Amino acid sequence: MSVPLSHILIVASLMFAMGLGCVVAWRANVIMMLIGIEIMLNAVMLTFVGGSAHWGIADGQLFSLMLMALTSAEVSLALAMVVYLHRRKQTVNTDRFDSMKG
Amino acid sequence: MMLATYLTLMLLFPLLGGLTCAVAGRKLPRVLVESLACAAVFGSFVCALLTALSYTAPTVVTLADWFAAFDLVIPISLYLDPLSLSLSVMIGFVCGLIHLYSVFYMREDEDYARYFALLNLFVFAMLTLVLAESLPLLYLGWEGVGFCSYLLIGFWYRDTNNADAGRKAFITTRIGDTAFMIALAWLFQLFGTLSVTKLNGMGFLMPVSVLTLLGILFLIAAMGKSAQVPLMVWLPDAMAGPTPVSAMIHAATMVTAGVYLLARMYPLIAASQAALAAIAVTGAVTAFYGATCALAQRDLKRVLAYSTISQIGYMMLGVGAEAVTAATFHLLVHAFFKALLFLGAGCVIAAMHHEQDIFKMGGLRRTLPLTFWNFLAGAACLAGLPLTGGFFSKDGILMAVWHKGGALYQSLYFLGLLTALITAFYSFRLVFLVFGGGNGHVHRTSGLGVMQAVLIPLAILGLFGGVLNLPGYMGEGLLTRLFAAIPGGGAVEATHEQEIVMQAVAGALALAGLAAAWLRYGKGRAHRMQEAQSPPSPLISFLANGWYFDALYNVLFVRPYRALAGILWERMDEGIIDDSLDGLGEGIGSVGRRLGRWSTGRVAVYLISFAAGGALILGYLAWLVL
Amino acid sequence: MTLTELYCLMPIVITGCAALFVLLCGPLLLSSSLTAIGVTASAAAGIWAAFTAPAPIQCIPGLAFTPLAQLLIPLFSFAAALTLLLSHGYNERRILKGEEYPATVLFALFAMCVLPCATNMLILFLALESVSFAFYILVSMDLNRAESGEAGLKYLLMGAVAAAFTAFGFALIFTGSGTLALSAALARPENRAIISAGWGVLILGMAFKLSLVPAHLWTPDVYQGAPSPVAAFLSTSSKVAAAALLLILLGHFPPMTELRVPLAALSVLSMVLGNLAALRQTNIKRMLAYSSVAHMGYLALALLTGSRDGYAAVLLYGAIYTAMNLAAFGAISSLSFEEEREQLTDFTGIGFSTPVRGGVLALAMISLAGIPPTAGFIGKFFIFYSALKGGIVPLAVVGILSAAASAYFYLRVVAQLYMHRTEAPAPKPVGFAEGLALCAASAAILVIGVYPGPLLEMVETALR
Amino acid sequence: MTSLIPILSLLIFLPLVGALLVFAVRQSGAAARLLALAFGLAEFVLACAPLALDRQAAHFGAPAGFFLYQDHGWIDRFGIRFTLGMDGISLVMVLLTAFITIVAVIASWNVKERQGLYLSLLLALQGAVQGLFLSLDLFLFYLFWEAMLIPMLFLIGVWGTGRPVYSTIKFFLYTFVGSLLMLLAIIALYLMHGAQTGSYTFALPALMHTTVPYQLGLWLFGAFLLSFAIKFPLFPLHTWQPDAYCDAPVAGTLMLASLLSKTAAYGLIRIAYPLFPEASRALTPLIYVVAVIGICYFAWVAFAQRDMKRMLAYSSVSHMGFVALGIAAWSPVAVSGALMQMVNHAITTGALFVVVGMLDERAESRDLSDFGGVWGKVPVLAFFFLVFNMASAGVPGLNNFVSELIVLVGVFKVAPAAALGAFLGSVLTLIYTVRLVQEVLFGKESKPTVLAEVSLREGSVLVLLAVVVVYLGVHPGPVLDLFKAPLELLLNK
Repeated sequence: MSVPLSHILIVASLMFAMGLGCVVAWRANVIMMLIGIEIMLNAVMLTFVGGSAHWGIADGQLFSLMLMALTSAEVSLALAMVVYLHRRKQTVNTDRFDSMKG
Repeated sequence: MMLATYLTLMLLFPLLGGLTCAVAGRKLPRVLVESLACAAVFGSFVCALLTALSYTAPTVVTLADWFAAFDLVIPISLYLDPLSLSLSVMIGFVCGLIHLYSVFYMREDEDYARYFALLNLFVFAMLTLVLAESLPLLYLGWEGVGFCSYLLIGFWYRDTNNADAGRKAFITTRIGDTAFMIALAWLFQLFGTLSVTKLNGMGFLMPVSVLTLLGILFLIAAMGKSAQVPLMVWLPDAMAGPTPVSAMIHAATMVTAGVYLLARMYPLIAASQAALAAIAVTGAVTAFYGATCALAQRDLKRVLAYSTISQIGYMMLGVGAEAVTAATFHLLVHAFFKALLFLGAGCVIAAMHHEQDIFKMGGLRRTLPLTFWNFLAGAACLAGLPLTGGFFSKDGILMAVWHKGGALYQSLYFLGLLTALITAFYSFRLVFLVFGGGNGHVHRTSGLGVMQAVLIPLAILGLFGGVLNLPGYMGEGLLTRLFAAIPGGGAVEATHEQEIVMQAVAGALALAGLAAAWLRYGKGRAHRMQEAQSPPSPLISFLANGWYFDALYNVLFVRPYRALAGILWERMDEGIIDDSLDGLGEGIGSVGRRLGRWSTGRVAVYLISFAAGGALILGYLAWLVL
Repeated sequence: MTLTELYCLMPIVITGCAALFVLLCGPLLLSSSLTAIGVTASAAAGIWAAFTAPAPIQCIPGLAFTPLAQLLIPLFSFAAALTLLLSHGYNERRILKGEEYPATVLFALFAMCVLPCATNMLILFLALESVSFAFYILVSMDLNRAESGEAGLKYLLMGAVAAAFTAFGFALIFTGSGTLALSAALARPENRAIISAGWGVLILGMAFKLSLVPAHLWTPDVYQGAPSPVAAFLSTSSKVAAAALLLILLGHFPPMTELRVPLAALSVLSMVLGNLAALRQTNIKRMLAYSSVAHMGYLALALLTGSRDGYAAVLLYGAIYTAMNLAAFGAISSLSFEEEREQLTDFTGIGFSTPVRGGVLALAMISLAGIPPTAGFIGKFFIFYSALKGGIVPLAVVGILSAAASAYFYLRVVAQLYMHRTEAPAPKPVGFAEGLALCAASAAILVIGVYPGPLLEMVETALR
Repeated sequence: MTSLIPILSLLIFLPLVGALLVFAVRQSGAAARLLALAFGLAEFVLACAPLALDRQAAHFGAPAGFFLYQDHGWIDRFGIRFTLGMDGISLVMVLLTAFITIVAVIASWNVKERQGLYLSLLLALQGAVQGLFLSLDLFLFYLFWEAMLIPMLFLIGVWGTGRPVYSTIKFFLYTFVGSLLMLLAIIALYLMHGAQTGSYTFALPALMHTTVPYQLGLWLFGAFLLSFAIKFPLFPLHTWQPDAYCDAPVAGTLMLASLLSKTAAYGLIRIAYPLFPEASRALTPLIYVVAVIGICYFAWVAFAQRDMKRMLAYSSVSHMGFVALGIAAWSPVAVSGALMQMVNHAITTGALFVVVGMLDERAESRDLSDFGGVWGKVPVLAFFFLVFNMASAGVPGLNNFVSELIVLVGVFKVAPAAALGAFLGSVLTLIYTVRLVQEVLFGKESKPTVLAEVSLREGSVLVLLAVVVVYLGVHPGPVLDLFKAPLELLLNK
């Protein structure tokens, strides 16, 4: 074990936070938000893999694989929706999608 | 056993009569209602006589249970003693006559059923009051007469003034009634019973201060019912009712209930000299007040009303001077002659087509001779002309006051004498103004026959009522002998010389009053009639308006009460309480709306909130763990 | 695979197969038969599960037919069946054609059936995310309304972030404990910091699912945008599923002391803010959304006790809430025609012009307000009973006061239905399917309200 | 015999079944009316049945004093049982409820809109109220306590006048806030009792043996008190009441004023005071104060009213002050006075609301200035109006006097100052009463409108009420006797 678990966790946490920051900050573009979410999920996978390595079992890696599948499904659905909404409103700025409030 | 039956019937007759009239009266023919009502009262009177015949000693008769809650047991029980017996006989008699009188007095009124129903119910309530042995039952009668009086004063309800007068009477007397109720609750707390006979025997158990307070509570009750200062304002207004009602309720019977109550509870409160003094002072002051006011009245009935106030003041004075017998004596005689005066006034008013201003009358001596002579008899009694019933009864009281001694009672005695003088003066002022003078012209004489006939027995009783209780030097008093058994009922121990001197003084004063009245209103009649056209002098207004007590109470109580009611409602109830709660609701609602605005519709805001929540939770956990 | 195992797996198999069948053969069949298939499959799965004894399933790792599943699968099936029945008429009126709708509902149900059977975190997570996934699609299904798509996007973005949080939570817990299996791992006390952090992140992810404040803001938008039957399904089953997930985790691993405060904060904020924000809502679907925030706050209150009573209360309340919200949204959906009927003023006089649908809505409102003799009262009673028994008195008082305030907005709906003199034109009559669904939901509300004994027993069994 | 026929359950379920049947025939007003009346009468007959029973007989398993008793399992998980019991107090309340409901049904004869539904709700309300008076299980009590609100909510909201929605929601929210806190208190008590004895039960007799720490007892009693005080209502928690009374339809007002306020008083007597003897003693001064303020203040405010119903609303709560006063004194005399006052208040105030409803129906106004000289127009109606008003003013010989006297005598013994305040209130009461009487009955006939005299139906209601008013004023003994045994048991705890 060359990299200690704590380092992995710190990196993952930072990644997670950065991803979240991206999602929160880049509200003008849905695509960027999706990328932010990807980063967050990558941080999660990193944690799983790190955990797997730490304990010497494959469970975490399995989880990561599943997460990948999940992510791709999510992104495909999100993109489909973005296309649909772009057609309706000619924009990908999430702040413009505020017809419901209160 | 017979006694119980008589007593029951005595109460039941007028009750049933009243109920029948109330429920079915409008469906029954007029004659039937009238005869039913009269029969009921006369039946009651007969029962009273029978009771009197079979009476031997004070008896308690328990008829039934009213209610019982644990130790608070209230039976329907009656107490027959000389006091209640003499009063119930008087009530039966006077009320019977007045019923008869009413038949003719009210014969043009459509609402005869209501009238007689109330009249009968009144008799029932009055008899209950007088005969009750348990205080709540007495209170039932007490409130019952008040209620009937309320409706009868406002009998001609279409005129708001009449209704107002009824309302005033009801509310003012209720103030006194409340004192009665307080006394009642307190008595139960102190003695654990509300039986009059038991209470009267238990006074010694309590310190004098308690008895004083109790006495004052009863005095306040009496003030309301008997129109004593300061609760007297309702009685003059109560004249708005039909005249027979005034005669029956506001002269002969109900208004004397206060005196009766004090006489009834006398053994309990007699131990407190302070309470007695309070009663005496109230009585004397009221007597003086009523007499002065009567001087300046222009309304025939209001003169009589103020004179009633004044005369009841005498009775109170009598009770306060430990002379229950004398007070009762005056009560009885007063009932006769005051009823007589009112009924006479009723004849006048009926004849004058409801004109009541004495300055617009005159000469009725010739047109209504029978009324005149009877009225004169009444006035003589009221004025206390020597040898009339009123003379003896009033004198008995004054003598007792004098005899009681002490600076207080002696000054009260002189106040009483002064009042006697004024009384004689205003009595004959009335006679001279109404019956004196030349042009006697009346509107109606038909139907007056029976009405006038009714006056005769009353006049006889008034004039010769003195035999009921002749002063010691003329022989023994009947009442004194009867009352000897009950506390406070004994004769005043005065020598015959003292009696004669005092009666001479009183007689002289009465005659002086008569003379003064003759000078001013007999000889000077024309001049007075002239004067009456111009606005009255301040003193006359002051007296005519009853010392402006009405205005004073209006400023002190009535208007603030009205105004505060509005303020309490709109500012307090709808304002402070309700609006603050509405405001609370409103505030919560607007907070809610603001919270709703958090949901801006922009997903970024949602994410930021989410992330912030996450940061807080993680921050907290970090702080906790690290 | 033994026969018993297959037997235990049957509910999952049935729903899964039905979903696939509908999706594949959908174009060939009428929409009514699709609904029929869907309802039959759901009912079959539910009934099957109800009469199956709990047993482990060896052949598939991470799955077991737990007592919890015995309670929750019938509940989810009930909700799904009712949703399908409600959607039948609704979709016809709104011209939402296609087999993908019933298929997605069935997929969601499939995932829900898996969730209570999960014995490790992976399956748990996958089931939960599958449920969400189905709902992303269902919410944005109505192409006629712009709001539907918008709601879908919002839900998806929020949901994805929340999923990342949940996953991160699982990842941290896994890293801290070294196994994904629930029974073995979670009890390990070492690496407390990591596990705590994991729980913190996980709780936040679950807060999103349960729409607890401050992760609640999506709720009104999504409820408003989603087709009403979907909102009914979403507001009930997905919440119960999330609550069940927490239950499973907490059941194996009593909440650590450090979680109490965050959970309490979430609970109290949700109860108060949810109820307050609903007070002045004029859109009934948004109002119900805020109300659901508050109700999830009550749930969190019961969870917070960490006692069996509390967990039982959570399950009972979940079941009751399912019935109530199905009735409420069901009535709204059955009253929606060309336009979604969602403004409060749209309901004026409806109670008299359409007695059944109006009555169901009123009943749902009364039940949501927690007034006896409806189920809502029993639920609220149990929640506050467990809270008091758990000793969290201040929160219970705050909760009960906010519940009192909540009566205002529920009654406003009732007042709108019955107490305004203007007579509404009678809406078109309702189809058999929707009528059946409404009746079933209201019957459940009333029966549980008057005789909750059997349900209470089932809840007790489920926790054994 | 008692065990063969479950009278107590029948008392609750008969009206509920009636409600369902009336609901079923709601399309036909006449059928609904007759059916509702039939059920009302049947309920009354059923309520009279226990009068014939031997009330000394001890029932197996029943707490002392209860001569009818029923106990069935219900929600075993919490030890909640369907326990009903009847002693003298509940018997009187049940009779009262049955009687008032009959009056309410007859008074609703002319309801124009959705009469069937209206009557159905009335019967449902009756069922709930009966349940409340009979339940010996605290949970059951609470269930009925809240269930009552639903029919009432609709009665005011749908058939009300003025601002019905505002009023009904105000009424509901007020009572609901109090109720929910009471629910917490009930649960707390239940848990405490369970922890102490190991038997978790809501049974009232068992819970009375719970040892409650003083401080906690204050809180719990406070919650009960708040709930009951709102429904009572006591000053200053009353502002829902004038609005609700005023805007409710006649029968609604009748049920509210005559029965629902009694449920609160009943709760205090049956539950709150016996459960928390120490706490209740500690808070008694507070109750004295609010009761006395209530009696005087409401009487005073009533004087300022122009709307007859609003005036009666204030009058009603002013009179309820006597009930509160009597309960606060917690002595046998005072409490039996309070119970008697509950009965009398129900009859008198109910009767007044009925009469005012009749006037309203005729003149289509409740404003005092629209009335005057009614005596000349409709003497029969006027007569009853007068009688009921006088009863309310406490004229002896009519019912209210008896109970007010008992209360005052009882309270004076314990707390003279409080009684003195209440005496003052009796003057204020008369002031607004005679004002009402005068402005309506007396004076010039203000409007030339011809008012119809009472019909046979109306007359029968009025006579019925008047007979009770007089009977209870003259011979209240039988009713008072019924209170005696239960009160001895309650107060000797």
